[in-house]
Amino acid sequence: MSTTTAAGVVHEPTFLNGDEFHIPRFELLRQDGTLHPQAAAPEFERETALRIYRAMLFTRVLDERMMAAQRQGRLSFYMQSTGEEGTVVGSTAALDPGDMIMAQYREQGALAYRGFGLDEFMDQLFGNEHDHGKGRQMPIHYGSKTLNYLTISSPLATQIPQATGYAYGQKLAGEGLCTLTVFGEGAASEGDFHAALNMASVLQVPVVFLCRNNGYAISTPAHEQFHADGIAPRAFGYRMKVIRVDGNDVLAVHQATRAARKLAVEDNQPVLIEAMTYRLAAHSSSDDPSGYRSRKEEDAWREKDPILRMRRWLEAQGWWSDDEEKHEQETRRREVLEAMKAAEKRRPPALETLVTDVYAQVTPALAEQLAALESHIRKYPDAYPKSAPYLDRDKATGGRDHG
Amino acid sequence: MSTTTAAGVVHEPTFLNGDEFHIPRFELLRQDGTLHPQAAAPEFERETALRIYRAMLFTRVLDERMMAAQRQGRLSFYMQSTGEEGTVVGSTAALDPGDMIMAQYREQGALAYRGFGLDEFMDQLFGNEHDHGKGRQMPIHYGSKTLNYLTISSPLATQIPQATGYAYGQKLAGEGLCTLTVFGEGAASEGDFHAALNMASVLQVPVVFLCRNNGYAISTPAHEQFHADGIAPRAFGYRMKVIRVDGNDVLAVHQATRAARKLAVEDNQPVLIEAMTYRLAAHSSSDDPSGYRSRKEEDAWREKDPILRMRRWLEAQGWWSDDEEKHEQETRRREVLEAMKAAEKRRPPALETLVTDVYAQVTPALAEQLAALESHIRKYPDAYPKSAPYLDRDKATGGRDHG
Amino acid sequence: MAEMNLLQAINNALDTAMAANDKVVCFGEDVGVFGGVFRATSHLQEKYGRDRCFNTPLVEQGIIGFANGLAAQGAVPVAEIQFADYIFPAFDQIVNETAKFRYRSGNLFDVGGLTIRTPYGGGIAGGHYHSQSPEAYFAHTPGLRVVVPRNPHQAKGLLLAAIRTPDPVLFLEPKRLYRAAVGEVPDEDYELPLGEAEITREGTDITLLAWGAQMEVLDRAAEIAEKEGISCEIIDLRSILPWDVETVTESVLKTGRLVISHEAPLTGGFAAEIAATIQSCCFLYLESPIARVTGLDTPFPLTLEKEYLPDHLKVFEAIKATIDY
Amino acid sequence: MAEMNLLQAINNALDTAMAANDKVVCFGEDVGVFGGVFRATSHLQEKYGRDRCFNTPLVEQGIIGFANGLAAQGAVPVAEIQFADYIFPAFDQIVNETAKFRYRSGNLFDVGGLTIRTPYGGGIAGGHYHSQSPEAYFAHTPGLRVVVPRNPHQAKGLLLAAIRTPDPVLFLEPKRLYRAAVGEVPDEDYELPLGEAEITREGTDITLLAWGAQMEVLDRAAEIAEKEGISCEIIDLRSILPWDVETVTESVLKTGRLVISHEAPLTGGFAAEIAATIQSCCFLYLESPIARVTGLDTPFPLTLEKEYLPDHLKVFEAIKATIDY
Ligand SMILES: Cc1ncc(C[n+]2csc(CCOP(=O)(O)OP(=O)(O)O)c2C)c(N)n1
Ligand SMILES: Cc1ncc(C[n+]2csc(CCOP(=O)(O)OP(=O)(O)O)c2C)c(N)n1
Ligand SMILES: [Mg+2]
Ligand SMILES: [Mg+2]
Repeated sequence: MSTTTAAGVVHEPTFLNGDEFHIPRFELLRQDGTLHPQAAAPEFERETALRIYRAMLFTRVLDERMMAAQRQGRLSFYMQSTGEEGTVVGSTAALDPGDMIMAQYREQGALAYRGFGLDEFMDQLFGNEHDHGKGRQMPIHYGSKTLNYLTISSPLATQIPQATGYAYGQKLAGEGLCTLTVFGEGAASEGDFHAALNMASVLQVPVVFLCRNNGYAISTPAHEQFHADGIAPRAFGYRMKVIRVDGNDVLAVHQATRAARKLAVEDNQPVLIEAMTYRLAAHSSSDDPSGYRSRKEEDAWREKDPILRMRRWLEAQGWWSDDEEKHEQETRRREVLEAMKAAEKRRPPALETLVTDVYAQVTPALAEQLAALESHIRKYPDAYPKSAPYLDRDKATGGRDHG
Repeated sequence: MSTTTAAGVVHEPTFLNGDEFHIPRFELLRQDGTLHPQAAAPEFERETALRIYRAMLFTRVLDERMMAAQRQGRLSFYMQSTGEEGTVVGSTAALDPGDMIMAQYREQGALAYRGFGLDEFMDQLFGNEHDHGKGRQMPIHYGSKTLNYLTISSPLATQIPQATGYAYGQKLAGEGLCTLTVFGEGAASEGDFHAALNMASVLQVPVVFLCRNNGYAISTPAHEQFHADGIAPRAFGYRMKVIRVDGNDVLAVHQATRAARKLAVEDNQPVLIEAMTYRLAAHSSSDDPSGYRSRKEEDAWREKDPILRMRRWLEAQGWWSDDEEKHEQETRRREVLEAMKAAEKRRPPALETLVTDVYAQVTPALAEQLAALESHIRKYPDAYPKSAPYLDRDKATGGRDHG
Repeated sequence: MAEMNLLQAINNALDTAMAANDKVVCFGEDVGVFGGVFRATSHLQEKYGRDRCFNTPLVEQGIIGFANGLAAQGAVPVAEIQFADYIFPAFDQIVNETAKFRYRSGNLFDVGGLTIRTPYGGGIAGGHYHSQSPEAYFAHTPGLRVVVPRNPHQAKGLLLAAIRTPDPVLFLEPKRLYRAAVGEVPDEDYELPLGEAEITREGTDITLLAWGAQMEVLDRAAEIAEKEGISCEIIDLRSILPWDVETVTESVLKTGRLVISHEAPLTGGFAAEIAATIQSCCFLYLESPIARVTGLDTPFPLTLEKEYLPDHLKVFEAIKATIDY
Repeated sequence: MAEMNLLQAINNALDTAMAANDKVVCFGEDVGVFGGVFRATSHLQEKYGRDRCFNTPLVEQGIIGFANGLAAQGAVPVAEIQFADYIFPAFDQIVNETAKFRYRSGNLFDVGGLTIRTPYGGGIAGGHYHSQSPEAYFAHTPGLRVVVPRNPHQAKGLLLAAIRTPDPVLFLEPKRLYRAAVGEVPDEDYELPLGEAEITREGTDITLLAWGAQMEVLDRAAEIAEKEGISCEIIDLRSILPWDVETVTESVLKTGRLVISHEAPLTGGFAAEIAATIQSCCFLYLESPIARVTGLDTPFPLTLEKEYLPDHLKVFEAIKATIDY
C-alpha cells in the first residue's frame, strides 16, 4: 500500500514550505452585527441563540466579578476567558449534550452553556466541601460528570490524546457521540498534540480538535510559538480536515463546529478547527500583560468583542433589547455575588478527603496516615483551622467512607 | 504581528486536508543507471562518486557478513541497512566533514563514507576493550567524535530535538556548519520529532532533518503509522522547506541534501528531506518480516536496489568495471572477516569501565561500589570470566583513571 | 492445567480477559498483526478484530494519553509499551495524569480500567536501553499500582486481577523469564490478589525479599545458604505499590534479618523504601542492618552485564555478612 | 554584599555566569522579554541579546532535547522548566539522554554543560500541579546531579557551581522562598561545593536532615525542641545526588538519632534512601528508628495543604517520639 501520492516526478530539487496554499478564514457576522453579504443566514432558533448569548454574557460577568474578588484577596487565583467567549460557547452549542468536552482551563463558557450551576462554579473556586473536586485543585479546574465535561488538568495538552482515546471508546460504543477537545495555540506545541492528531487520523476517531489561537501563551506571542501560518496547516501533516474560523464570530464558530461534528460522527473523521481570537485579559490573576504587549494592540481587539457582535445581531433579529441586556447583567451580577458569599462561608472539605480517591478504596497505609494526622491535629488544633474544628462533627455524622 | 496569512475570507465552512497540494518526488537516475531525460547531469567528480559507491558497497558487505556472524552466534545482535545505502551515503557525501550527523541506528553508511575504521566497527560490535563506547551499548550503537557522528542512542527520536540544539550552537559559533539528523518514518511519530521541527523553525536553526521513509517500523507498515501523504507535509505545519526525494537514487539524494545544506548554512533555515526507500532486510536480527509482509513486495523493491543503480551509472561513465567490482567485493569481504576475527579475540573492557563516565569524575560512592565488586569477583573468579582474568593485569598497568 | 511459558501465560490472560469482557482493548507498537515483538498479543487481532487489538503509531506519550482517555470513557485498555526503557516519553501521562485522574476530579472521572504492560529487566544482553528496571520511579507515585509476576502461574492471575481492579496498574513483565520460566497454568479464569506479598519459602534465620526475575536469584542463594546451615525465608513482594508492609514486617520480626534485592541501581531503588520502613517497624528486633543487593549506581552496561547484576553469589555474600554481623 | 531575595540571587547568578562566559545561554517558556513567570531571568535578554536569552515554544521535551544537543555542541545551556510539575514531558530526555550521554558514548560526547532550573514545592496555594517536589524521581538516575538551595546566598553559589560543573545538574528552586527568603549575597563570583552537605546548626541529641524550603521548618522545630532541652544538629543536604553520606553518618554516629523531612510523598521519597543507608552505616549507634516526616502518600491537595505538609509541629513531634523511643 503506497502512502504517498503519485504527484509526479521532478528532476531538479524543488522545495515547498506550504506558502503555496492559503487557508481562508470562515466568517458570517461582521462586527456591526450584520451578515457578510455573501453569507447565508445561519439556521438558528431564537431559543438557542439566546441561550448562547446568555452563556457568553454570564461568563463575562462571572469573570469580571471573580477577578475583582481575587484582587480583594477573597480568591487565591483566577483566569478570565474575556474575548474568547464566542469560540467556547459557539462550539459547545453545536454539540450534542452527550458529546464529551475536554478543555484546557479557559472554557468556563462551555459549562455555562451546558448549565453548570452557579454554586457549582463557586464551590470549585473556593475549594469548599461541596466542590466536586474536593478542594484539591486550584480555582477554575472545574469538572462535571453529568455535563460531560472532563475535570480540568493543569499540565497542558495532556487532554488532547486523551480526547482521541475517549472518542475511540465512543466509536466502539457506537452511540453516535464525539469528543471536542479545546486547547490554546501554545499548548499545541506540546508533543501530546501531535500524538493526538496522528493517532486520531490513523485510527479514524470521532474527535474535534479546537484550537483557541488567542495570540499568546502567557507572555509568548504566537510568532515565537511557531513560524507557520497559524496552527491549521499542521492538519495537512495528518491528512486531517481543517477549518479556520473567526473565533469572535459566534455564528461562524457554531456552524463550523456543527459541520466538523458531522464529519466526526458520521464518518469517524477527526477534524481540526483553528479559531482566531484574542485573550483580552491577563493570562491569569498572576499575570500583568503590560510587560509584553501594547495597550493599542489590546484596544484593537476590544473592538472585535464577540459578545457585542452577537448582541448586535440579536437586536437586529428583534430578539434582544437594551432593557433585557440591563436586566440580564444586573441579575447575573447579583446572583454571582450572592453565590460567592455563600460559597466563601461553606466549610472546607473533610480531612478524610486528603486520602480518598487516591485509589478506588482507601488503602490500609493511607488509613493509617490519616489516623496519625488526625491525632496530630487534635494535639495542635489552632495550627490547623481548616480541619480541626470539624473533626468531631465528621465523626458524628459518619462522614467517612473509607476503610 | 500577524501569524496567519491574509488568505481571504469565506462565508461557508470550507475544509481542507492537504490533498489539494501535491508533493513531487525528485529523481535523477533511472534504475538502468541512465539519467532521466529532463534531468541535468549532476556535477560529480569521479573521486567523490567512487568514494560514495565504495561506502555503499562496503556497507552492504559489512551487513551481510555481520548478519551471518549473528546467525552463527558470534554476535548478539545486528541491524542491516540493506536497500537504504543510497539515502544514507548520498546525504552524508553532500555534507562538509565538519557537519554533525545525529543518526538513528541504520546509518552505518555515513560512518563508512566518513572513514570509520573497520576495526572501529568491529570493536563496537563486539563491545571489546577498544570499543569507543566501552562495551556499554548493543551492537551498531557506533559513535565517533573525530568524524562528528554522535553516538547512537536507542530511544527513538531523542536525537532530533538534540540536533536542533546542536545546530543552534553551531549557529552561535558562526563556523558555517550544520547538523544532519536522520530518522525513520516510525520515529517521526514521536513527540520529539515535532518539538524539533517547530523549534528549528522558530529559532531559525541550520539543521537538516532527513527522514528515511522505508515503509516499516518493525512490523508496522507506514499506512498504520500515519494517514497522510508521507512525512513531507508535516513541514507545512512549521512553514519549513521540504523536499521529497527518491531515496534509492543516490545522485538525487546527494543533490537534494546539498541544496538543503545550502539553505541551512547560508540562511539558517531548517529543511526537511523525505527519502522514499525500503528496508529490504529484516528490522534486526531479532525480526522475521515474513509475518507481516510479502515476498512479492520485497522483490519489487529489490529491483530498485540503489547500489546496482549507481553501479550502472558509474559503468556508463566508464568509472567502474566488473573486475573492479569483483576485486572490491572480495577485498572487503576478506577484510571484514579478518577484522571480525581480531575483534572477537580482544578482551572485554576493564572492570572499572562499569563506573567511569557516569560523572566526569568517579564519585567516592562509585569507587566504593567498584572496590566491593572487585573483591567479590576475586572470591568467585569462575563466575565472572569476562573480568576476573584481567583484574591484576589492570592493576599492573595502572589502567584505572578514577579517584 | 497446561504447561506454559511466561509469555504464553500473559497471552492466555489477555485472551481470557478479552473473551470475558468486550470492553477490553489491547494496543501498542506492533501489537496487531504481528502480535508484539515478543508475541504477547499473538492471535488476539485475529480473534477479536482490529478494533480491539491494533497497532499504534510509534509514540508512547500518545499511547498512554489515548489509553487514559479510553479508560475514562469506560473501556478497559491494556496498553503495551514495547520495552520499559521506552516508557519515559509517557512519564507525564502516567505520573501527572493516570495516577491523579480520580483524585483531582474528586472521583467524578477515573482511569481505573487501565493496565500498562511492559517488559523490564536485564540478563538478556540488552545493554543500556533494553534492560532497565524502572519500578522505583513509579513506586513514588501515589495512585498507581505496580505489579510484577515471577512465573507463568502468577503472571496470568496477577494480570487478570490488574485488568479488573478499579485502579490503574503498571504491570512489569520480567522479559528474561518470558521463555525461560515454564510452569503449570490453570486453563480457567482466576485472579491473584494485588497488594499482597507471598512467602514462597519459609525459614527462620533471615528474610530474603525481591520480585520478578530476581526471585530465582534468591532461590539459588537460599540453596547455597541452606548448605551452610542458614535457613532463609523468601518473600515475593509481587505488588511494589501499594506494598504489603505487614507480611514483610512479620517475617522480619521472626528472623531479625532482611536482605532485599533488585536489578535497578541502589540509590533511590525500591529496596530503600522497604529498608526505611522495616528499620522503623522492626527496630528492636533487627539483629543486623538491612542489606540491599542491587545494580550499581550506573546506567546499565552490556559486556559486563554479569558483573553489574545482583546475582545469587552477591545475594549469598550479603546473607552471610548479615548473619555474621 | 547586597540584600537579595532568592529570585534576585538566582538572577544575579545567571547574570554573573553569562557575563563570565559567552557560551552560557538561558531559555525556556516566557524566559525572554518577560524574564520568566517568576522573573528569574529578568533583563538578561536586554543585556545579552536574543541569541543568548530567549523564549522557547511550549514544549518541555523539546526544551530539554534542544538543551542536550546544545550542551553536546559545547555551549553551556541553562534551561528553565516553568514549574517542576511540568518537567515530566521531558523525563525521557533527562533520564534516558542527559543522564546517560557521557556513559553510553564512552566519554566521546557529554552534556556536562547543562543545567536545568525549575521551581518546586508547596506552601503557595498551588494545589495539585504547582506544588510537587520531584527530587526522588531524579535521585534514582545515575549521571545526574540534583541540587537544592535553601537561601539566597546558597542559591547563587550553588547555581554558579551547577552551571560550571562538568556534569548535568537539575537545580530545584524552592519557590515558596523566592520572595520570602532574603539575605546577604556577595556581589562577586563565587561557587559553593556540589555533593557536600552543610551542618547549619550543631547539636548533640538528634540529627535533623532536609533540604530547600524544608530547612526553615527544621529550624523552627529545633527551636521548640531546644526549649524542651533537646539539642538538635541540623544538616542541609544541599545535593540530593550524589549525596554526602559521610557528613550525615558522622552526625548520626554522634547523636544516635535521625529525623529526615521532605514535602514529597513518603513512599519512595528520598528520605527512604537516606534512612536505608544510615541504618546500615550507623546500625550499632542508633538509639531509635530513623523517622521520616513527609507529605502524605497522595497527590498534592489545595484547601488542606497545611494539613498535608510536613510542618514544624510534625517535625517536632517526630523529634520527641525519636527521643522518647
Ligand atoms: C506542560 C505545561 N507546561 C507549562 C505550563 C504553564 N503554563 C500554563 S498556561 C501556559 C500558557 C498556555 O498558552 P495557550 O496554550 O496558548 O493557552 P491560553 O492561556 O492562551 O489560553 C503555560 C506555559 C503548564 N500548565 N503545563
Ligand atoms: C522510544 C522508543 N520506542 C520504541 C522503540 C523500539 N523500536 C526500535 S526500532 C523501532 C521501529 C523504528 O522504525 P523507523 O523509525 O521507521 O526506523 P526503521 O527501523 O524503519 O529504520 C521500534 C518501535 C525504541 N527504540 N524507542
Ligand atoms: Mg494562547
Ligand atoms: Mg521505517
